[in-house]
Amino acid sequence: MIAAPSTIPAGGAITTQLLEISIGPQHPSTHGVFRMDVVLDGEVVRALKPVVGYLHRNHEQLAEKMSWLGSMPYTDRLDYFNSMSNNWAYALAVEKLAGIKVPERAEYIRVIMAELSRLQNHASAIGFLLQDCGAWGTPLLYAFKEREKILDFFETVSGSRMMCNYFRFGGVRVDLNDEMLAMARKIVAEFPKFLDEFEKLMTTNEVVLARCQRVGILPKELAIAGSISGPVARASGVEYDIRKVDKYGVYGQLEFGVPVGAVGDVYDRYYIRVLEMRESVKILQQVLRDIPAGPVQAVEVKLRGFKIPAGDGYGRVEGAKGELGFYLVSEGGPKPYRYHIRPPSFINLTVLEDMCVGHKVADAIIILGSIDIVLGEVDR
Amino acid sequence: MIDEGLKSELQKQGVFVVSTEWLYNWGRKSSIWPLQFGLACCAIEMIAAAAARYDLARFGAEVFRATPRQADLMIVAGTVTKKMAPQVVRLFNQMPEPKYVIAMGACAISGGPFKDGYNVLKGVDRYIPVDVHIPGCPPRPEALLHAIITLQEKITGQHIDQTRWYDATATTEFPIPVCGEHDLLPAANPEVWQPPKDYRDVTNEESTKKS
Amino acid sequence: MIPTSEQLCAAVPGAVIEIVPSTPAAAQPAMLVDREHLVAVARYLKNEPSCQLDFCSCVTGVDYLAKGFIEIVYHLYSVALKHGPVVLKVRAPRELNQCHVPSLTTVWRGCEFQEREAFDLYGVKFDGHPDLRRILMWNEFTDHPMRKDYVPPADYEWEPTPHDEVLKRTKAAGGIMPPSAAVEVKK
Amino acid sequence: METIYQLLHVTFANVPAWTVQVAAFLIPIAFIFGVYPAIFALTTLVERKALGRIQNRYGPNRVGIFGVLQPLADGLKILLKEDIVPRVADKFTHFLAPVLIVVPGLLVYLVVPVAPGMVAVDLKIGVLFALAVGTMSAIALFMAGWASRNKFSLLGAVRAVAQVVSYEVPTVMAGVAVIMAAGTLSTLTIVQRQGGGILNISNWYVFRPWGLVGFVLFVIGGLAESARCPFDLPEAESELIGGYHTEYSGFKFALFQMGEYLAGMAMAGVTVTLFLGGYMGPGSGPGLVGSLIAMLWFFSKLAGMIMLNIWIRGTWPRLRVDQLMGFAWKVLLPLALVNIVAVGFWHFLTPRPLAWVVTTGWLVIWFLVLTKCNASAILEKREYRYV
Amino acid sequence: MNYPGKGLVEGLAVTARNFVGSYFYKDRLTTVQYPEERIQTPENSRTFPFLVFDESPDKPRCTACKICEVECPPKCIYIVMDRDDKGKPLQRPKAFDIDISVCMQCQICVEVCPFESIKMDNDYEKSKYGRFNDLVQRLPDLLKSNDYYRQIKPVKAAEVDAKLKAEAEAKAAKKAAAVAAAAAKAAATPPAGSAT
Repeated sequence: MIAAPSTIPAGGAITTQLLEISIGPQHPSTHGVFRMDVVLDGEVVRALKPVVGYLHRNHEQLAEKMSWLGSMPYTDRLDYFNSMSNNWAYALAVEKLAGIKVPERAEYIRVIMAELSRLQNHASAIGFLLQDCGAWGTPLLYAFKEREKILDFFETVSGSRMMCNYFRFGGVRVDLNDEMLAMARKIVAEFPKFLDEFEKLMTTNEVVLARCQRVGILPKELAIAGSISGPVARASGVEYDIRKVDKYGVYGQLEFGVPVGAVGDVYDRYYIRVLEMRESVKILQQVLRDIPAGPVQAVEVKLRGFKIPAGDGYGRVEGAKGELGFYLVSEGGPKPYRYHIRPPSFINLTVLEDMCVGHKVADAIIILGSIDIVLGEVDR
Repeated sequence: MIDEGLKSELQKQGVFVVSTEWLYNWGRKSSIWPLQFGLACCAIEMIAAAAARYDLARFGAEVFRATPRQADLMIVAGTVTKKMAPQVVRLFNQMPEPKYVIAMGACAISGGPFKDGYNVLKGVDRYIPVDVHIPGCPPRPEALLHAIITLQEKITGQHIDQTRWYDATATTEFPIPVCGEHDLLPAANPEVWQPPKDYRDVTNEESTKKS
Repeated sequence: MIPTSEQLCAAVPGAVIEIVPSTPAAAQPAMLVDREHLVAVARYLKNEPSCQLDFCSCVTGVDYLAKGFIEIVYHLYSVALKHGPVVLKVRAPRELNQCHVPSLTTVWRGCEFQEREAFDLYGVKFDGHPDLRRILMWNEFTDHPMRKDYVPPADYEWEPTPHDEVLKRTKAAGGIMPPSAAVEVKK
Repeated sequence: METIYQLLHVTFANVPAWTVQVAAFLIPIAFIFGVYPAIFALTTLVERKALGRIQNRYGPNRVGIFGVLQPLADGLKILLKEDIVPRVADKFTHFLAPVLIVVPGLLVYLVVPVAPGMVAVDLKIGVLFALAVGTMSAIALFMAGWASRNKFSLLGAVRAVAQVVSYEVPTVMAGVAVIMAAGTLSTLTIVQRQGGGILNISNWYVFRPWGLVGFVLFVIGGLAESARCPFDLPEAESELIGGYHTEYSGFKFALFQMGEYLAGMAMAGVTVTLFLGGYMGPGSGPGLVGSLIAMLWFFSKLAGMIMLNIWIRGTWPRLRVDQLMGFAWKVLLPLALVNIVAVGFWHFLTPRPLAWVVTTGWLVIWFLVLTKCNASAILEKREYRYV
Repeated sequence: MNYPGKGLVEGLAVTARNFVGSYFYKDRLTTVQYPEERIQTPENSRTFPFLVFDESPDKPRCTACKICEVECPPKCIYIVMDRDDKGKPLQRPKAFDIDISVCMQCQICVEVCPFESIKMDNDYEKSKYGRFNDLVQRLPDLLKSNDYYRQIKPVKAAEVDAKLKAEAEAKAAKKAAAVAAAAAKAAATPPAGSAT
């Protein structure tokens, strides 16, 4: 604390001390059990060390004791905001390893599910970001109202709201009948109305502009060097979207834009997510328009005793938070020998300190919010 | 206690006879302020329960206090890992006394799907007493509302002489585990964690007799 | 375009590069580099204008207990030229005191956290890493839990549905379990 | 207080004089202690229900008929909570801080006139007293933050003092404008000056150009004074957990909430008195029925101001500390000074239309100059290309 | 026209529209008052598994083959095969425990079950005070009738019944064919026997 007046040295220089606080595992706006050891000079952040591991649930070791299919429900619990893209990443990696061909209709259904899960993830992400800015719950609850509609659709199809366990190697578990497709079309039709109202509420709001512009700038070179992926990198100008690079699933045949920002501050990361939601709505309209008929599951994949030839391989997917990859090593047996997850949120935290130093405590909180981490994925 | 006959008689003439205990419990029951304490996926279902569609506010419980000092219900929503266990117990100690704990989700009750992990605590009731358990992974928001109603029933049933906070001998400071070299030390708090001596193996005969 | 191993041997004198195949379907052959020339090869791959592998996507530790070594696998991509994974592998013996590998955080900043995780879970020391501490487990923890020969502590007091491995350990720890299960272990 | 004294003197003629004096003094205090904390309890319920409705959900509606008994339940529960004082805390200041928060909140109501002649103490320097007492809460906030020895509450306390002090200056300057126009400091006469005109409304100061600017300054000052959104930095939920009352539990925390709400309502009361014509309304007059209608007018305007607070709390995010300070010193203070000059024009330029044109022109020019040189919060034109 | 406070005022307008709309429009007030009104959960919704029996609880479809116990990722199922006094296994579970405090509701057991005997329920009100023996569902708690299953999941139940009936007919037809073949063989051999 500030030295008491009586002990001011003769030279008259008042010495101040830096304040170390830990924005600890239990804090309203750290999106779960994430801790930042922050060294403060008054309100300005001098140093910031992220401390993770409070939700390390040993998913990778458990997967080594389980069959290939047994780990599929565990991938729902990685990034518990979009279980569909996690399932797809794991299914894609296994299909790449085993060389399984996925029927056409299943590929279309996979795109529908992943894009719907991206919509509700981005809506919740900007809701939480504005909650950290201080808007007491209102944007978050509007976003959750839309999320409930999408979760109803997931529950109608797969049976559970958040933990769908819907993908299988070589396709999906349940076919979409017409009533489910109509439900999806209704959600996609109503989403732009929510987006317009949300933008009117927040995008031009002077307090949001003052809080988010020119805060937490991430230069493009640092984004690439720090292996940052997803909307955080694209807001800094990195033109890299795995749907366009790898063209997995049917993304090759769909035309959609990938918004890329220029400045790379918190406002860009917020607005890039809004634009990505509009692109996802475009993708969904195309896919829902021309989804073909046909089987939804490759025939030759056995449910029990499924084995993969020996060797290793890496498959990845453009999750809502960035590049979600699975590195799998198989010894030819029914259990994986090594099962590693490339978590986008965990790696996006590498540059958190570079963005926060020099800003205020309030800015450090919204910079963390703009990266949009989920602790299930950070700690695995 | 007041006998029911007299009470209903007076009620007919519009006189409401209420014991202070009922009044205390009614006050605590209808304004439970949960601690803002989400660990994992169940926390998102907790927020969904506080959101527009399931609306925890109707029960007067939507004031999520961030500081443990002003909260009186700790919803352990998510996996309690061994690295997080000391923080959970310290938070519970910091809460003022009439406090309750809801173990939400399979992970909080018994470690759930991650039970075999080396860093996962097999259930939060190894260190702190739990009032209501909600199985499910994650339990639906309605299940959380049902648990809050169950907790409210438990609160109305409490008697002043049997509760922990008016009993001078009861422990208020639960010992905080220390992160040791291989595991938490001590592995469980014996005063709170008492697994049953026997496992009631209900075989077929007993089941037919009972049903 | 993805460099071939001959081209790499030419570029980095003395590097011993061996091709390790992946599963036939995945077709992602990996280049096993010896520890001494790893940083030189990595720097070459990053700065070489023809490959420009500036995005280190994934760093993984794999414990081959039977073969007696721990392998670190790097997956590299190029954001500029948008071409596919180049897989670098490097091996280190399993004994804790000899298990060290040169760190690539100086080449790609993104490897910092993932190398710390490999150190925390596998015990591989990365020489030259700016801040090598445990990242997932608590600091006082001494073992490396993801190794194949790690035995977790036995807290099996209440096990209503134990079988195979858990059943034996519950019996050993004297936990409470269905009596019929206790009989099964004897058989 | 005089009217009550005459009223009592007439009815209880044979009672010794000093009892009537004491009764005349106690009745307004009982009124203030009874009505305003009740309004505080009601406001907590109305706030939770209104925020609920904004967010497409019901507010508390299961305790009592429409959740009416919710504040009673909250109060009862908080009364029974264990009161934890941290071991390292400075016990005495930790105990004194909540008391010191509630006192200024209630003192301000002494000078707020509720109906013609019905004001607790008709001070000649009413407005000065109200604004001076309003700043006392800054000391109590810092005491709370410092005493609980918690880093987060210290940060909250430092922010609270900086904010309350720096928002007091433009508020007082805006009050000066009204005092210049009304010519007196006594709140009762200020309200009487705003009477008359069409339907007792057209003379309200808010319908003057300088009055409107003063009203906006006072509303912003009121929000900042009681740390309400968008200025709720001292008790910033998402950054500092609980700000200065992180370490307070049980009834001390309830006192903090009451102190904050009372301070907010006090500033709303002063704003209503100075700008919205206190109890002046179409039906208000000296008689029994007239003063009842006047009281109705006063409390409905107060309710309107509270609804505005709640509406803003449900919509806007929070400013950062340095923006908060910059806004107060660089925008509000010059605007307040300019407003005083505008009242000068208004007073000396006798022909009404000329006065209107000059003051409005003067204020608009200065408003544009101020927003031009503080253009930090304007949307920078950003181009997003699609790859 | 772009005056300085435009964004702020538009924000207020949006919240005002929601506030007023919540009194008139259905989509502005989406609350379902839980204990009184309940959301009609879709048919596929799943919470915890239960065992199906056709006629009486003594004869569940389950034959204690332990496939679900092996395949269950969190290993929360425990089965003991029922044996008669001579030790001959009766195709029936003696004890079938599911520890719902560990179950992750992933319905893999339903997929791998060859006898269509374990299905997913959609009852979610299972919060209990006790932890140890309250949260372990045993055979009597798990057994539910097929018409309960038909009631909560009509379409799925119809499919399952159709499949089972088809299998039953196929088996019956095969048995009949086998009996006919045996009879034909028996008929063919006596003439040979008598011929010699």
